[in-house]
Amino acid sequence: MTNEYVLEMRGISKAFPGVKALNDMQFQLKKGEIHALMGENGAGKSTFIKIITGVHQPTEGEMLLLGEKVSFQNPKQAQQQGIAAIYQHVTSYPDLSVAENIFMNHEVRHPVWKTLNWREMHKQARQLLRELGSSLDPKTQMNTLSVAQQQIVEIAKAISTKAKIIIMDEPTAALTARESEELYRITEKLRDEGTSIIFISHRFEDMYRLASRVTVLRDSNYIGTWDVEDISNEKLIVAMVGREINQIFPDKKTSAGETVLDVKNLSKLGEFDDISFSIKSGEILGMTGLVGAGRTEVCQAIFGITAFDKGEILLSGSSIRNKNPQEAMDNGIGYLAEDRLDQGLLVDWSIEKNITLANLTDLSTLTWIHRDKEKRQAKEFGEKVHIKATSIFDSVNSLSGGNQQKVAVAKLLTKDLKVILLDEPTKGVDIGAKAAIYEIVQNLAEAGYAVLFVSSEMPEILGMSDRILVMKEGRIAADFVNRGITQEMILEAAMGEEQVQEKSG
Amino acid sequence: MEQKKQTYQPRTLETNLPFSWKRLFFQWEWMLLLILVAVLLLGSYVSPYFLNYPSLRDGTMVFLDKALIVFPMAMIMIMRDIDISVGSTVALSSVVMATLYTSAGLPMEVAIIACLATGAICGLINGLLIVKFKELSAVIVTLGTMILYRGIAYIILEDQAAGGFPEWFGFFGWGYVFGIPFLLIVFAVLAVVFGIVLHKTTFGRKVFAIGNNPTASRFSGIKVDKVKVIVFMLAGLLAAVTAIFLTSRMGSTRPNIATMYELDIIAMAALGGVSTAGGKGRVLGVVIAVFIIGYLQYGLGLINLPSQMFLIIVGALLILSVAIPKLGGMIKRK
Amino acid sequence: MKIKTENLEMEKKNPLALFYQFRELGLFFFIVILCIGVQLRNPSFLTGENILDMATNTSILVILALGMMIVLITRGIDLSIGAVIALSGMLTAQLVAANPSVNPFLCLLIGTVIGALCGMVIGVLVAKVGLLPIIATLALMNIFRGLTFLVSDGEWVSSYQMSESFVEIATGTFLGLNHLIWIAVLFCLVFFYFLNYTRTGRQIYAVGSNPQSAAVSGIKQGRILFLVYTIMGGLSGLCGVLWVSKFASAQGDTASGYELTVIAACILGGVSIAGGSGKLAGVLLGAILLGILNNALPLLNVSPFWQNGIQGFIILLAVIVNAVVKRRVERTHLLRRAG
Amino acid sequence: SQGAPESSGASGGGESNDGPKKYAFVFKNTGNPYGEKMLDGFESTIKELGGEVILRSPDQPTAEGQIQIIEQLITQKVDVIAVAGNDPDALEPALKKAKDQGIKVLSVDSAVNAASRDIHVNQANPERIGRVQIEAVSEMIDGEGQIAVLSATSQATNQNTWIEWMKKELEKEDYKDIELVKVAYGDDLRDKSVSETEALLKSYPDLKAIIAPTTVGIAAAGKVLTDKGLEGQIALTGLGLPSEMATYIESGVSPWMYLWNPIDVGKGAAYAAYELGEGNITGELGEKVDLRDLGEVEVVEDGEGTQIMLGDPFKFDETNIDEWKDVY
Ligand SMILES: Nc1ncnc2c1ncn2[C@@H]1O[C@H](COP(=O)(O)OP(=O)(O)OP(=O)(O)O)[C@@H](O)[C@H]1O
Ligand SMILES: Nc1ncnc2c1ncn2[C@@H]1O[C@H](COP(=O)(O)OP(=O)(O)OP(=O)(O)O)[C@@H](O)[C@H]1O
Ligand SMILES: [Mg+2]
Ligand SMILES: [Mg+2]
Repeated sequence: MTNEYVLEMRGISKAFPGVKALNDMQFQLKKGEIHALMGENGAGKSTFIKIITGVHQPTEGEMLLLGEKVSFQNPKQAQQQGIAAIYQHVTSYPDLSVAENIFMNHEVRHPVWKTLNWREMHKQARQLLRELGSSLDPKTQMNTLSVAQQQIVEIAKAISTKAKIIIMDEPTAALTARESEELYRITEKLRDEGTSIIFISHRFEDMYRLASRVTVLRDSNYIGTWDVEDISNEKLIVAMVGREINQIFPDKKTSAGETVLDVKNLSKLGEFDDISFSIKSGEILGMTGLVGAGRTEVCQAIFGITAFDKGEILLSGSSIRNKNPQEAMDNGIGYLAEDRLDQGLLVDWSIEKNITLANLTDLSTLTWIHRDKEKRQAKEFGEKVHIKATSIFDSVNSLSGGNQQKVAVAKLLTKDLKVILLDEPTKGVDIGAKAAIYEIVQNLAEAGYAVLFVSSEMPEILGMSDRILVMKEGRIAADFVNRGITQEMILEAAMGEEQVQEKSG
Repeated sequence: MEQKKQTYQPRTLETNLPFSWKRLFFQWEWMLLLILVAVLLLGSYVSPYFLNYPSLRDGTMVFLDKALIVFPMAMIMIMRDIDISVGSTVALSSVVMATLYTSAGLPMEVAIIACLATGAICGLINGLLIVKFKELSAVIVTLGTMILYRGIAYIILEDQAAGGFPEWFGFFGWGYVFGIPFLLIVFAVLAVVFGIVLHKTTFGRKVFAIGNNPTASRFSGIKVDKVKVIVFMLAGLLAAVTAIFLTSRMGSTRPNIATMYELDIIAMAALGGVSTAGGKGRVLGVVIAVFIIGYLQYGLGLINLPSQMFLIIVGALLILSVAIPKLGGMIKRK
Repeated sequence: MKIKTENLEMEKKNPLALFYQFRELGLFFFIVILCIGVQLRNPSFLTGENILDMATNTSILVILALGMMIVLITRGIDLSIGAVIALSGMLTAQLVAANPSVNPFLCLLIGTVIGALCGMVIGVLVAKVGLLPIIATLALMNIFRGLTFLVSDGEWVSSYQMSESFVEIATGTFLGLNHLIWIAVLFCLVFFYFLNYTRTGRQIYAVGSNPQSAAVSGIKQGRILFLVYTIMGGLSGLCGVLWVSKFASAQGDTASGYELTVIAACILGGVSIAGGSGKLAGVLLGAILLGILNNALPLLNVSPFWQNGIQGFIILLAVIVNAVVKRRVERTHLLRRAG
Repeated sequence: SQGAPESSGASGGGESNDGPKKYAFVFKNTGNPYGEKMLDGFESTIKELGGEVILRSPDQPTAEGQIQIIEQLITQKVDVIAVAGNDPDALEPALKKAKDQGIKVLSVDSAVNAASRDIHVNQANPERIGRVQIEAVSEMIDGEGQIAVLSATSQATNQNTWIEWMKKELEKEDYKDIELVKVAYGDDLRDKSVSETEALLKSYPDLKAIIAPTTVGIAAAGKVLTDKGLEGQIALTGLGLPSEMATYIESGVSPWMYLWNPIDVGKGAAYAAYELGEGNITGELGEKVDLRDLGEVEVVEDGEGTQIMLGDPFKFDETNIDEWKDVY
């Protein structure tokens, strides 16, 4: 063939009102390669993707598909050219069925009557999902699915278009090791079938496991492209962050104090069953498990968002039952929501108002808010967590993922808490910000907080926790003290006999 | 973002905005103010009776009664809800008041308190139903109570009218204090109070937060349900206040008073810049909008324009005032 | 994720599943019970004649509810339909009065076109200019209503000015059933097909369910919104003609406030104001419930002064019962998921 | 919501004392042909008499709307206000205010209470209106059987008075076999009037006749009876517009019904208003009012107030309906 590149992007730039999101980007995608795209939050990865898929139009630069110059005015055109994408923020139709989500806008239709052929779609959908190692029923309504399950559906959607180029924007962010493995398998299968794949992730293991080449972005600038073999971890980090991060996980110098939170046989019908654990002050308790294991539900039950059926919660000895988050916070329990954008932040609001939202009573007399006090507090805590912004009045949706997460953390810190429940605090956050968040968490522990650290990423669980809980099907499958624990041991506990099922099924 | 990523090096966050003319002038309220001025000029141009103090003053008494409800309605709309039962609440509270006074022979003061209580209870019921049954939207709940409340008013008064209130009761609807209509004073006071509550207090902040993202608000420890119930109660209470003024103006009441009020009120709030999509709105804008619609109505009335023409003009005004800025934005983007 | 998905599948295999899938179960039972109650009080309720009357009087509501359903699904609302009904009804009636020979089908067509034009105005304002539907339609409600008064100049068009054939539209019967019933049935079938078996139909749900993803999956939202309001307008226009033909009189204040009844029918039927969800069967039930109320309340020979109160109470009761039943169903789901 | 000048460049210019006097007529609501005709009659007559006319009505038939209009009329310094009240008492404060400013007030068609008016122009004697409809029904069903009334809204004061008189008339010995089974309210809405009528037919299978003393109601009832092919079996009478009722009178569904000529009512109101404005009358008991071609009538008492009456309701049947149906 004349040119070795399926897709080539030359000097692509994109400016949003106020932001230069992308600047003179260069990119080449070979046929049948998996090409990793890396960079910090806000580096411009997603924007770049959206330009390829025609969601945004570039302000400068040209785009060649198989050597042909193209420009997409809308996503439809890109789809017709065989480009499919899994977007970062899951873009599903909550009210529609799985099958429909998969086939939306490229439905299977009767050749003549153009009527939708549901039977066929359900058949194909079930087929696709099975290939992805999921036995989801295509008729299930999307909003009953977990984040992970939705992610799988998204992938099925992309594959169903039989695209030549598939783009995955942080597909593993919501996945645990096991689902990630599934995803790796699929991706490689697709590659071997000749599909070219652009793979965005903040997880290094993803890249090393899959990609043959990696392109790095920083501050909306193109830094370079390397063969994965040729570049060392350190060099890559420098390329991404622009400086050395000699140590990602802070070293522990914690001295666990007396027990603060003591959860006894907590149970909720259909969600979790007989959950018991305790956290000491200054201790970081890691909690992992397969997605859907019910970790979020446990946290939310403790935080008083959902009620629980049986069991009790002891806070430094005395039994409490939080009827609502406010009570929980007054009792000294804080919760960092799993879903930043929906549950954590008011994205249209300024950093300032987000930070102070949980603490308005302390900032007001007779409910009258003292703006100066408010500003001071916002500044204080914003700086404490190193939010990367010019002023406290910047709106949260102008921040990148990592910084948004920091705002959410800062909000928690305004209350004087004893226990902090962190649900996937580093989800979709770049390496630099991760290190920062780890450090914050460590500092919290040292400051005497009792920390519950929910995560799906083995390395950080192992790197951060003093003790590790593994949840499975809403029960606690294992409780390790984090000494000489390996990923394998955790996965073993997390899946248990389920692997046998795998083989049999 | 020009600063390099130095995660560990402490960075400072700016805490005061640089002054900007843009921020000062690109505000809905200015647009509204212009419209109001235009309306006043138009009024004085078309009718010699329009632009003089007594006329403008008494003009307010014609439209301000229902306008009292616009404040809580704005709050409700900011919270992405809506209350279409307020008209019926006015009727019911008014009927209750009148019956207690005439039939039950209670003193007027007591009747008035009962009226306020009735309104508040109606609002409370709306609020409770809405938060207890989240799957029901405010629209259907208040639509149900809209029919129910008026229905109760009919059950109480059937085909009768109730009136013959004491002399002093007429003061609410017709009285002046230092030459200013009492109604106007009450409206002004309420405007200030609601302005402060909505923009300066924690309660107002919570209302906006809920309108912006209910889930996140709840996760941040805001008692969303409590706030909602309170606001709907306020709407009921203010409906009762309106009932007092309206009844006083009419000197008697019937179950069919205040029909279709809700739509006028929603229109006022919307023109005032309150977004039914939630999260946005300012009391100042709402106040100006009230006077725009009120005086437009009054002015057109003075030149005896057909009522249908008035319908059309207000409709057009509503669309234009909302559309023009959007169109402007579209052109800019082009 | 196997864990949860598997028992999700089991649920579907469960024989009761189909039963549970019908989400307006509570409403259905409520209606049944209501009918029984009314029947006990007045035996002439469930007679063939009365049922036919009920069906005839509910047909227009059903047709409008279908349109309102797709508007609500796209997160919109249309408050102007009452006014559109009046406008198209008045214009068509005036046409008929002017030349009685005009063909009834032409009348239906003209009315529909007038309505569709009104709908397009809304469509442009919502889809292109980006006004909030509630504001745009609130304003246009005023405008259309005003126009109706202007064109009619306060006069009514009366039955003696209408041709036999025109009045026949809504009074004539086919196979013993009133034309209105047939028209309503026809539209139900068309909508069922449209919503479930055409791409556009599904895109309406998609746009309402998640506009952002609709955008990235290349669905032309503007077009869908425009379409939806045009359809709603067209149906209103059609119903304007039917209305005038049914009552053999066109007034300026025809169907004022009717939009609320239509919206009530939809929401009773489980259409969510938040958009994305709504099933034809539910809406049908909602309309039927209101139809029953309008017909039954006068039959109950309760004091006319109690009618409003009872009606409001029943509507609230209906939605609450429906909600409670839904919760029950959810809970049984959980129970079985827990195994 | 404002009112409607059907014509006359009533920009409201000129002070009240100099220039032509200003006569305002406030009807119940717009878009009601009965009212429009009345306004026409009023307007043309006042014009002849050389006065300036202002015609206003709210778009909804509510007292609130009328109060607003009256306020604006006061501001315009009109000389006379004629009003067809949507509520007899609710307008009192507003009309009192008008009277305090020296404006003459008369109510037409639908009275406001004595305190708030100088005189009431009654389209016809309400007693007669009530009684004559019973007489008619009795004749149609030869003195025996069940009858029902289909009224406007339960709040419509005119209808309520007439129905009172009907009940009084029914107490007479001649009507002992006639039973008034129900008073239903169609709220002057087509759809509600229809379902109410249908309900009547079903709840009272032996129903012999329906009296509908309201234009919308009687037409709706006529439609139902026609569609169900009940002409001859169930008689319909009441008060209706000839235009609306023509079909049903010709088809015999309604052998005959009554109304007065709204144009004449408008005229009468105009003359009365003029006389008041000129100070020729004050509305005292026993005064003679010259209604020109409508003849001269005496001011009689009505409750605490006074009124003039324009004569009996006019009977429309197949003999004369044709000539009237195009008039109003
Ligand atoms: N629609 C938009 N309007 C304005 N600014 C935007 C928009 N989308 C992205 N940006 C800005 O462009 C920059 C790049 O955003 P982008 O989402 O591409 O970063 P990213 O590399 O995907 O980060 P992450 O790893 O967190 O996904 C960020 O500063 C972001 O705030
Ligand atoms: N199969 C399922 N059916 C219905 N709801 C589900 C299913 N799986 C998860 N959910 C719900 O989706 C939400 C998020 O699911 P998720 O898998 O994140 O739960 P989790 O395991 O507690 O969270 P995490 O992602 O931290 O493991 C939870 O409220 C959960 O109840
Ligand atoms: Mg991204
Ligand atoms: Mg979770």
